[in-house]
Formats: sequence, C-alpha cells, structure tokens
Amino acid sequence: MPEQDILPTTEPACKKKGAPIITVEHASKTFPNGVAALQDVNVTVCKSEVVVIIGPSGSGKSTLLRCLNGLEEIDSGHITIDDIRLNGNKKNRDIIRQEVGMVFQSFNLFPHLTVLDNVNLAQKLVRKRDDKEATDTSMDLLNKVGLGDRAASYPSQLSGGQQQRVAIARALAMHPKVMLFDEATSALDPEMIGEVLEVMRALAKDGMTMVLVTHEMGFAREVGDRIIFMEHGQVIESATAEAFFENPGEERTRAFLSQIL
Amino acid sequence: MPEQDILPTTEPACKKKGAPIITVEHASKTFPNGVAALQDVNVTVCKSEVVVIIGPSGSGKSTLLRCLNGLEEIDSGHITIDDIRLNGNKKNRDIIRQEVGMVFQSFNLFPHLTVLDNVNLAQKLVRKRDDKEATDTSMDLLNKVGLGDRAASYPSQLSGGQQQRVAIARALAMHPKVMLFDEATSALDPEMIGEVLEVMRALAKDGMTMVLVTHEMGFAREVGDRIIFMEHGQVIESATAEAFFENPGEERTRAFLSQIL
Amino acid sequence: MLHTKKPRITPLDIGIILVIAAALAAFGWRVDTQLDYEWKWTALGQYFLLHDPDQGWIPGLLTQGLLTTIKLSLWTMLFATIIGVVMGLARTSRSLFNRLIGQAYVGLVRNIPPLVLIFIFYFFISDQIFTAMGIDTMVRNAPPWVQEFLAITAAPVNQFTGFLSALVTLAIYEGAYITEHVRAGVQAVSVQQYEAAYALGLSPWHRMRHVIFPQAMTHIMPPLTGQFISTIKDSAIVSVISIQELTFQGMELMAATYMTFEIWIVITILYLILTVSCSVLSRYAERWFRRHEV
Amino acid sequence: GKLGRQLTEESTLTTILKRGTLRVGMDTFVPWAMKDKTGKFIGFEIDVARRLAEDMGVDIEFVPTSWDGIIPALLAGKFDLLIGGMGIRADRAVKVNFSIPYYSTGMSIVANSKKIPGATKLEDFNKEDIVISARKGTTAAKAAKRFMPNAKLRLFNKEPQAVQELLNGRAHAFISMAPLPAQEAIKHKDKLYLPMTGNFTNEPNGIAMRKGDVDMLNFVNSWIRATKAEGWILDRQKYWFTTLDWQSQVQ
Amino acid sequence: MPASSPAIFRPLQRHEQILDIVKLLLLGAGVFWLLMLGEEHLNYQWQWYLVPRYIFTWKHGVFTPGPLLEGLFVTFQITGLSLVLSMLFGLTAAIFGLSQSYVARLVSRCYVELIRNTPLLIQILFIYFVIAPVFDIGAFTSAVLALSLFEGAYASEIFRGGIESIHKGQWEAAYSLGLSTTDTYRKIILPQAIKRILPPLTGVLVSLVKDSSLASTIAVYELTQQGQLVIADTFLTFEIWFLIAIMYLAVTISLSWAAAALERKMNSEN
Ligand SMILES: Nc1ncnc2c1ncn2[C@@H]1O[C@H](COP(=O)(O)OP(=O)(O)OP(=O)(O)O)[C@@H](O)[C@H]1O
Ligand SMILES: Nc1ncnc2c1ncn2[C@@H]1O[C@H](COP(=O)(O)OP(=O)(O)OP(=O)(O)O)[C@@H](O)[C@H]1O
Ligand SMILES: [Mg+2]
Ligand SMILES: [Mg+2]
Repeated sequence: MPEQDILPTTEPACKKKGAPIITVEHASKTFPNGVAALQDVNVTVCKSEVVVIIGPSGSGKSTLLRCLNGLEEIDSGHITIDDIRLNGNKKNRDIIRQEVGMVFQSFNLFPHLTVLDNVNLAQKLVRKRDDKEATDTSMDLLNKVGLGDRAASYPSQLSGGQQQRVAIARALAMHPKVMLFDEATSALDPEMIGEVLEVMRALAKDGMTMVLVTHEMGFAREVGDRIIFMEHGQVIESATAEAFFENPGEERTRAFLSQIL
Repeated sequence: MPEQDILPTTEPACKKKGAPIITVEHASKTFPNGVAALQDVNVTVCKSEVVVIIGPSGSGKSTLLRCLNGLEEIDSGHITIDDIRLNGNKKNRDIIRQEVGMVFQSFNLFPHLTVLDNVNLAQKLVRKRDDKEATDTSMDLLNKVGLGDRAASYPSQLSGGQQQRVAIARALAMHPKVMLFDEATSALDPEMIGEVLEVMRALAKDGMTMVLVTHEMGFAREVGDRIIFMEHGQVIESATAEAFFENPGEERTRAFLSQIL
Repeated sequence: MLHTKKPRITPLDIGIILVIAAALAAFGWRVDTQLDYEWKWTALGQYFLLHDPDQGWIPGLLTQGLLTTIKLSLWTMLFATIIGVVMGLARTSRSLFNRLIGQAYVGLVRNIPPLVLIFIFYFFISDQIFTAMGIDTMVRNAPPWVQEFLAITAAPVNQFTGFLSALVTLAIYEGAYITEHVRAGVQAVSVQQYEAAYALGLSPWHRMRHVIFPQAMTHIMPPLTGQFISTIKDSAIVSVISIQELTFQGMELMAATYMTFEIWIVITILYLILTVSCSVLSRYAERWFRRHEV
Repeated sequence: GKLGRQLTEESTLTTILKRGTLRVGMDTFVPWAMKDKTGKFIGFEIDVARRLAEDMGVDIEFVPTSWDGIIPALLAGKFDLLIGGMGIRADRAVKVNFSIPYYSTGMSIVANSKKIPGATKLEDFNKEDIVISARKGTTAAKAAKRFMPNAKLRLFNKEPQAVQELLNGRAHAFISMAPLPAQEAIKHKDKLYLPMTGNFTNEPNGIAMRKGDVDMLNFVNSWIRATKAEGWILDRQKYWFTTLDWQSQVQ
Repeated sequence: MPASSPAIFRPLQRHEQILDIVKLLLLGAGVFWLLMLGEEHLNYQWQWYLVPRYIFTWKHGVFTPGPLLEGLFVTFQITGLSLVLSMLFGLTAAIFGLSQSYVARLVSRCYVELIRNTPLLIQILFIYFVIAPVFDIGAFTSAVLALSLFEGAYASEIFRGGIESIHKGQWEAAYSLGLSTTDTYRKIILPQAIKRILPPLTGVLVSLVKDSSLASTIAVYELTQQGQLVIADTFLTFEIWFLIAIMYLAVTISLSWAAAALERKMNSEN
C-alpha cells in the first residue's frame, strides 16, 4: 500500500470512496524519439471512483492509460494496481492485465471471430472457464449492453456503436477490477455515442472503478467523480468534477475549458 | 452556333454576358452498371459567366463536368464548346481539352514534379512553348496564386490549400477559355478553403468563364451568376443566384436549401 | 508483435544460442571424425590472381568467372528491363491483343523451370535464330577493335554466341518477372493522375512518358533491384550450358583439383559479395527515385 | 560433276578451311580435357584436337559443352567435331557419324576400402545394397547397368561429384573410363583401392561429326590412320594416362 | 476489361475484342511458321512416336508408368515434403524476426539474407556435398532440405508481411485481455494473417515445383533427371525437353489456377 504522504496535495485520500486501487507515483516516460510523454505524473484512483482525464492532443493521456495496463512501460516511478507493482516483472504484468480491462477508441474487435467468440476467447484461454460457463457470462453481458441477439454476428456486420459495446462486454467478461476507456466514443457517429455512453453510465452506477479519456465535457461532468487535466505529459490539475468545471484552479485549465466548451 | 429556340425556358439567352460558349443539349449518359447519371440535360453557359452546379450527392454533377472536357462521353445529345462539337471525333476532343481547364477535388498534382514543373509540363508538351516562355507564364501565375516562392517545392511539401492553388495555376497556364472546378475546396481544412476561394473570386472578377460544383452555398451565392440545381441526373432548376436563393422556383429546390443552409 | 520493452536477454536468446552452438559443435565433431578431407585453402590464391612469366599478373580462373557473371548479369538486366517494360506496358494497355501477348509470355516463362527453359533455348530456339541471322560469322569477320570491345564488354569471339544464347534466355526469363513488376507499378498510379494528364491535353505518349511512368518507377524500383539480385543468382544456371561464368569455372576447378569444399565456400562468398553490394547500391537508387517524397 | 562439287562445297571441311578455325566440342574430363591454372585447356583430347587443327593448317577453338547435351550441340552446329573421348556405340551412331577409333580404352572400377573391403570381381558389386556412382550419360553408366544390374546407380553431372560421393563413403564404387579410377586410387591410397587391375570393358573411341558429310569423315579417318602410324597418339596416351607429370600444370 | 485498368480507358467494343483475338491467332501462326522454318534448317530427325513409352506403357491391360511419370511422381514428393518443411522454416523465421529477442532476430535476418543472396544451385550442391556427408543425409533428403530452406526464406518474408499487416490494435486488445504471446499468435494474429498469406504462398508452391528440377544435379531421380537419362539413352533431346516443359507447365499452371480460384473464394467471403 503506498504511503499517503508522498502524494501531491491535489490527490484525494480516498475518503468518500473505497481504498486506493491505482497509484501512480513519479511516473515518467520518454519515447525513443525523444518525446517526453509523461513527466513525473502522480495519480491516485480510489475504489469505485470514476476518473476522467482530459487535455489537449498529445498531452500524454493515452500513454498514461496504456502504462496502466502494461501496454507501455514507464522509465521511472511506480505504478501499483490493487497492491501489485507493475515493475517489469512479467508475472505481475500478466496479473494486472487480467485485473484491468481496456476499451480502445478503434474497438479492436477480432474480426475473424463472432461477437460471442470475441467475448468468450479470453475467458476460456486466460480464466480457463469451460465453454458453458464462458458463454453464460458472455450472453449475460451482451444482453446487458443490448446485443444479446447479435451474438452470432461478425464484427463487420455491426455498426460502430454496437462494436464498441461488444468491446466493453469483452473487457467486462474478465471481471476486471478497473476499466480503462481511451476515447471510447470518438470514432462514433453522434447517435451511436449515445448508446455507448449509456452503458458506461450504468457501469459507473454499479460501482466499477473507471479511468476514462474523453473529449466529451458534458459526459465527463456527468459521470466523473474527479477530473484530471493533463498537458505536456504533466498533471496540471486534479479536482472533483464540480470544482473543476465551476472553478478551475489553474489558469491553463481555464484557458482550455474556455476553448472547448 | 446553337439555335436559341431549342433551349429550355430556364436557360438564359446570354444577354447580360457574352455569347454562349458552352451548350449542352439533350445530353444523357448511362454507366455500364445501369446508373443513369445524366438524363436529357440542357445547359448553356455564356462567356464570362460563372455557373454553379449544386445538388445532392450522386445527382450527376461531377459526371456533367467530366463530360464537358471529354473525361466521359455522353451517350446521346450534343455538347458544343466554343463552336466545337464534342462528338467522339478525336481531333475535336483534343482541341476542347486544351480550351477547358479542370481542377479536381483531390488536386491531382504530379507528385514526382516540382511545383514549377507541374505548371510547365503541359505548356511545353502541348502548347510547345520553350522553357523560358513556359517558366515566365508559370511564375506569373504562381505569383498570382501567392506561391511564387514555392516553385521549387514538391507537392508533398505543400499544404492542401497550397496544392489546390498550384492545380489552379496549372490549369490556367494553358490559357483555357473555360475553367471547371469539381468541389475544388471540399478536401480542404476550413482555413485553407479561404485561400482557394480567394483565387477563384479573383478569376471570376477577371471575366473567366467558370463552371463549378460546390457545396459551399455562401460561396455559390457570392460568385455565381447563375445556379443550376441537379437531382437524379436532371436539371431541376436554373436561375440567377439571387433568384435561386431568395425565391427558388421548385419545391424540391426549396427542400434541399432548407436542409443545407 | 509489440515491442514494449527495451532489448534484454530473453530465454529465447539463450535457447537459440545453445541450439546454434550445439549444431556447430556437432558439425565440427562430425567433420573431424566422419569426413576424410584435406583442406587446402592456400592453393586457392592462384585461382584469383596468377603470375605468368610472359604476361605478368593475370586474372585467375575464378576471377574470370566472376567477371563473366558480372557482365552477363549486367547485359541480362539491360535487356530484361527493356523486355519487361515493353511487356509490362502491353499488359496494362487497353488493347486486348497486347494484354494477351503479355499474359501468354508471362504465363509461359514463369511456369517452366529455368533449367528446362535454358536447354530448350540453348539447343533449339536461340541457335536457329542466331544461325539464321549469321551472328557468328558477323562477329568473326568484325574488325579487331570491335572484337576487342566485345571481349571486354561481353565475351571473346569464340564464346560470343554461347554468351548471347545465355543472355537471351536469361533476359527472357527475368523479363517475365520484370513485366509483372512494371504492370503492378503502372497500376499503382492512381486513376486521377491519368485524368489530370488528360485534362491538361497531354497525348497518350506524353501522359505515359512524363506522368505515369516516372511515378510507376517509384513503385517499380524496389522489386526491380530485387530482380537484379535474382539475375545474378539465376545466372548460375547457365553453367549447365557451359557458359564460363563463376559457377561453371568453380565446377571446372573442382573437376581438376577436387578441392570441393573450399571452392564451394569461396563461390558462395563471391556471390554474396555481388548480391549484397548490389542491394546496398539499390538502396541508394530507391532513395533517389523517392526524392519527391518528404 | 556438278553434284560432287556441290557436296564438296557444302562439306564441313570446306567450311573449316574457309573460316580458318576448327571448332571442337568437349566436356571437362580429367585427364582427357581440363583447364590449367591459367584457364587454358589441356589434356589428351586437347592435344589430339590441337594436332588435328595444326595438320589442317587452321586455328583451334574449344567449345566446352555439357555432356548430356553434347550430341544435340553437335547436330545444332555449335562445333564441327566432337573430340571428347566418346565411345563408339551403335545407338550413338544412329545420330552421328564416327571416325575409325583413334584409341581404345575401357571401364574400370575403384572401390571404397571401408565400405566394401576386399572385393575382387564385378559380382561382388552386383548386389542390391551396393551404390555405384558414375557420370550421367556416359558409357560408364551404361556399363554399370549392364554388369551390375542389381546395384543402385547414382548419376551426377560431373566426375568430381561422383568421386566425392565415393570418398564421402556414400557410394561403394565408382566407375569410369580408365585411367581415372586408377589415378584416384593412387591419390587416395588410404581410402580407395582397385578391386581388379585392368579394365572390364574394351571401348573404341572415335571422333564424332554430323551425318551426311563424306568428305569430313574421310579426312578424319585418314588423319587418324596417319597419326597412329606415326606413334604419336600412343605417345600422348602414355603421357596423360600413365604418368602424373601433368598435375603440376593444374595445381 | 480487368478492373485494374484505368477507368479513363473506354471499355473495348465487342468487335475490337474479336479483332484482337484474331490478331493474336495470326501472330501465333506466324511464330509457329518461323519455328517450322528453323526446324527445317536444323536437320533434326523427330521421333515423337518413340516418346510415349517413356511416359507410360499399356500392355495387356496393365498400366506401367514410364521413367518420366515416375520422375513426375518424385517431383511431387519433393514438392510436397518441401512445402511442409518450408512452411515450418518460414513461420519460425518470421516469428523469430518479429520477436523481441535480439539473437532470434539476428538469426532470422542472417538466414533470410544468406539464402536469398546465393544461387539455389550452389545451395543444393553445397548441402549435398558439404553438409550431407557430415550428417550422413541422403540425396533426396538433401534436396528437400535445400529446397525448403530456400523457399522457407521467401515464405518467411510473406509470413512476416502478413503478420505485420495485422493492425497493432489486435495485439493490444489481446494483451489487454491478458492473452499470452503464444495465444495471441495462435488465436488472433495467425487466423487473420492466413488470409493475406495464402495467395502469395501459392507462388511459393509453384516455385517449389520449378526449382525441384535442380535436384537433378545431385542425382535425385525426379522429372528433369529422368528426362536427362532418357535423353542420354535415346538422344531424343528435343522431344524429351519439350515434353518435360509441357509436363511442368501443366502442373504449375493448374496450381496457379487453383490459387487464383482460392483467392477469389477468399475475397468473396469477405
Ligand atoms: N509509440 C510512440 N512513439 C513515439 N512517440 C509517441 C508514441 N506514442 C505517443 N507518442 C507521443 O507522445 C505524446 C503523447 O501521446 P499520447 O498519445 O499519449 O497523447 P494523447 O494525450 O492521447 O493525445 P490525443 O488526444 O491526440 O489522443 C505525443 O507527442 C505523441 O506524439
Ligand atoms: N464510373 C462510374 N461507373 C458507374 N457509375 C458511376 C460512375 N461514376 C459515377 N457513377 C454514378 O453516377 C451517379 C452520378 O455520379 P456523380 O459522381 O456525377 O455524382 P455527384 O453529383 O458528383 O455526387 P457527389 O456530390 O457525391 O460528388 C452516381 O450514382 C454514381 O454512383
Ligand atoms: Mg490519445
Ligand atoms: Mg462529385
């Protein structure tokens, strides 16, 4: 468990919600091409909390998210998820990947598998569930996202919004402790965005811990418990949604919001 | 010279402007796949007139334009440009192609040639100008479109708006009697559109005969002497810009405008 | 595969190193115990450069073979490119006649083993054509400076027709592959480029010459240089019709000296030197053709 | 008469004299024909061909040709005469004309002492588990088939490959025209031995040329008779086949 | 009119097509006539009637394959075995080349470059005369080994291209679900890559059939070797060479057709 006193003052001490489940301490990452995508980032996410990361393009939002489930490795600092350190140890990384679900902007469904198989696959291979158990879980989730009747379809036969909902179901089927969403709606038409946001809203209500990157300020405000504003690989501001939008602490944040809203 | 009385009533008799330079009479075209892209189209364009063609997607606007410089052939009807018939006769077609300049939506610059060579090429090969003469003409035009200093660049080193302006200079270098623009700005960013429209505006002022397809109603209204509204391969309405936007004659036109504006 | 980590030693590295080490050890042990072979590396020098009391230093057998291989490859590539461009354009032309000819050519040549092609060409087709054209007499009666020139650029008079047969066979064989590269390259140029050229009033020839072909070249260059490397390799096969190129000279040498292993190894290295330097050169050529891309 | 003149006119003999060069087809075959260090051809057949050209008063030119294509190459006119240790055989004579034999030789066999020690007669090799190597398209291959029909035959494009096969212990024996087997046995005393001294076949070798050319045939036959009588051919045979003096030219 | 030709070309009219086909037939006739002319000059005695017995004999209702047919069968054997092996080599080299292990990438690179930069003829002879005696490998095995190493290098580039063409997001999605690298290859990447890999791989198969003719140089009794032996026995040089060419053509062209059909089927499935 990370020591609370090393966290910067902008980070809450998880009073309202549960204990911290994600802690990022002094995380830095520089890409081989010299871009410093993360610079001394400190973030704490509490259980059942919904954290929204916003910021201009290239500010390191995706990189932070990708570091959280080990798709990228940080150069220095520490990331701890559910008391497990992501420290280059392969075993730890594999456990964390199972605990953390990720939904990508471009869906990344497996095009050669049916919707059901997309959701079943990792359950069988990683969680070692048998076919019946996996299918039960999958159908349950697909029904929840409103796609029970499309289980036998292939991804290419679905609309973007439907594909994104399958991607969410696929991640949920692993019963992750944390869900990460990277601009999960920005590849969608306006009317399809609605469907996906609906699912995410329901998840938030159910108490799922979520970290999401979005450009939808309206949605951020609605579901976000806390908003983190990033720029140039640094966390500029971290505040409750209300405080953030009503009364941003930083000059830069204000400038950004005035542009967007 | 076409007889005036065979033209439909919606076509003007070129009173204000010069004599008719383009006449399209009963032109029809059906693609091998059965799509009737043009159905009995009649259009007259007078010298120095700027005609804007608008209409929903797939209505045959591009096809009409492409027929005007022989990129496609009509199945029946007649097209006469500057007193020359486009009747499948190769010699006529070659003359007409030199008289008619075309600017494409996707620029279609030659990527392996510098900006200057792009503008020079056809002058030297078709108009048989020597290098000095061609370069003088080219530099003159490039300066006019504000790209005199980029003559030695390759197209890939230019922004979209700059590329489109080179394409215009390239077409103008042949001293065409008529310029055709097929959605010349729709592949561009908003700020780049401005640059290109500026050049087209200047051309219109100089008295160049132009036929353009655009979705920019504001621009259509500003530079268009006459607006032609097409749908399903047919000309639905043809009227002065003022009359067209203020008081469209047809129900269908009104519906279209209400959607767009 | 995602490269998420900095390079570090993985179990796979260790496994492979072990396997390679084991294989080498086994090979060494077997060579030592099983194979009765006397290595004579030092004797190889004279086959590269030889001191002759009368003529001074002269190229040895292998050097001669290497030079022939280079000359043959260069000529082959020149003619194969001409054939390939003509046939490639035929394959992309509007005329069905041209396309059918291109198709028949490519289909026929690419589906017969080169070994078989070479025999058929050598004994049957090229021989008839060359005899009919009287090339042999022509070369023999040519003035000395022409013969000298041919000897330097191609082959000495007495081997000229053989060289020409090999050249024609190889050019036709490689030409079929270049045809396909050219076709793909031309077809990779977008239709819009044709339309732009057309709208400017360029004639079909000018369109091809100034707009389409230069762009197609960017696409054609990489496979074309690859084909050049193949040509060097494929030229080995004409050794079966006794063209005195590198492989042939090597085999002759083995016949005389029985230094089988040394000579195979040296020949392999010589081919490697040729092809690798070729691919280095080709990289520069490709870059030159791509200079308009930023 | 007229016809006779035409025939003479069209004879290869006339062509050679007009051209001033005799073109001779052969294939590398130690010590019949091979390259020395400088790339010049040397060997028994080479000497014969050189002498023939000299006597005709023309230049000589060698056209090395792969053995399995050598008869078609002759027919196709790639060279005028085939002087390459070709055994006179009826089936070959269907396609080409042979001169009278200018020398005779025969097949002999050399065996690997580890693989099959102590063999003394051909029957020892006529077994199913015996592998015999030889060169493709030669009379050696024919002889192996005739005398050892039960043995397995492995045929290569060139002799060295067939010999290497024997040295590598993958063939029990190697058959070729004498004296190659004997010379190999001397070179690799520790590994190879001669199961029997002398040859087990006797083959007359002739010079081959295209059919229908009486003048040429006549000329070559006369030349052979004359040179043989001189003793020159025998002398050359001795030098190339019984001594190893020529080795220094090669290595 | 193939779809690949620029749209600017007007499709051919029916009569133009017929005219072109007639022109082609005329050309074919012309070439044939030239060949006949050359043949006359050659003074070669054609004996096609002797040829059939070398393909097969049919006596008293008993079918006996001749040497050429037997050779063709061996060619098939070499091709089939080499195909399986070369897929194995190719896939291994491709996965090595894409792996994170430095040594694996180096090995894969060296293998592919070495093989692609030296003549196959040299490789076959080298393996048979240098490597094979050391490990006591036979001629047939050597041929199969050389051919599969050779085609494997080309196959590996095809595999690599196919695998790399799979969008990076597929790897990321699989990893973020906790799948291992092996599972990701097995269940996600290869099933998708195979569709892009299969068509160019059929090219490898055609090459294998053709290149197997080089096995004749190390005394493997496949089609070319059998042909050469028949020629050595009978001097039916031209007849046999033409026949062999036709036999190879028949095999390779039917393979190409099958490949094209396969490709069409795959495209229509998507
Ligand atoms: N694989 C990579 N290699 C090199 N640089 C990278 C890589 N991935 C991202 N970057 C760089 O790192 C910086 C941060 O990228 P990141 O994708 O995290 O931004 P972002 O905040 O998600 O932006 P966006 O809102 O556009 O998605 C950018 O400057 C980007 O160019
Ligand atoms: N080469 C072609 N072959 C077959 N059909 C075509 C072809 N080109 C155009 N069409 C069809 O002809 C109709 C008219 O097309 P056209 O491109 O002229 O429309 P448009 O008015 O320019 O539309 P947009 O505003 O989308 O550019 C469409 O239905 C189109 O699908
Ligand atoms: Mg991002
Ligand atoms: Mg259009």
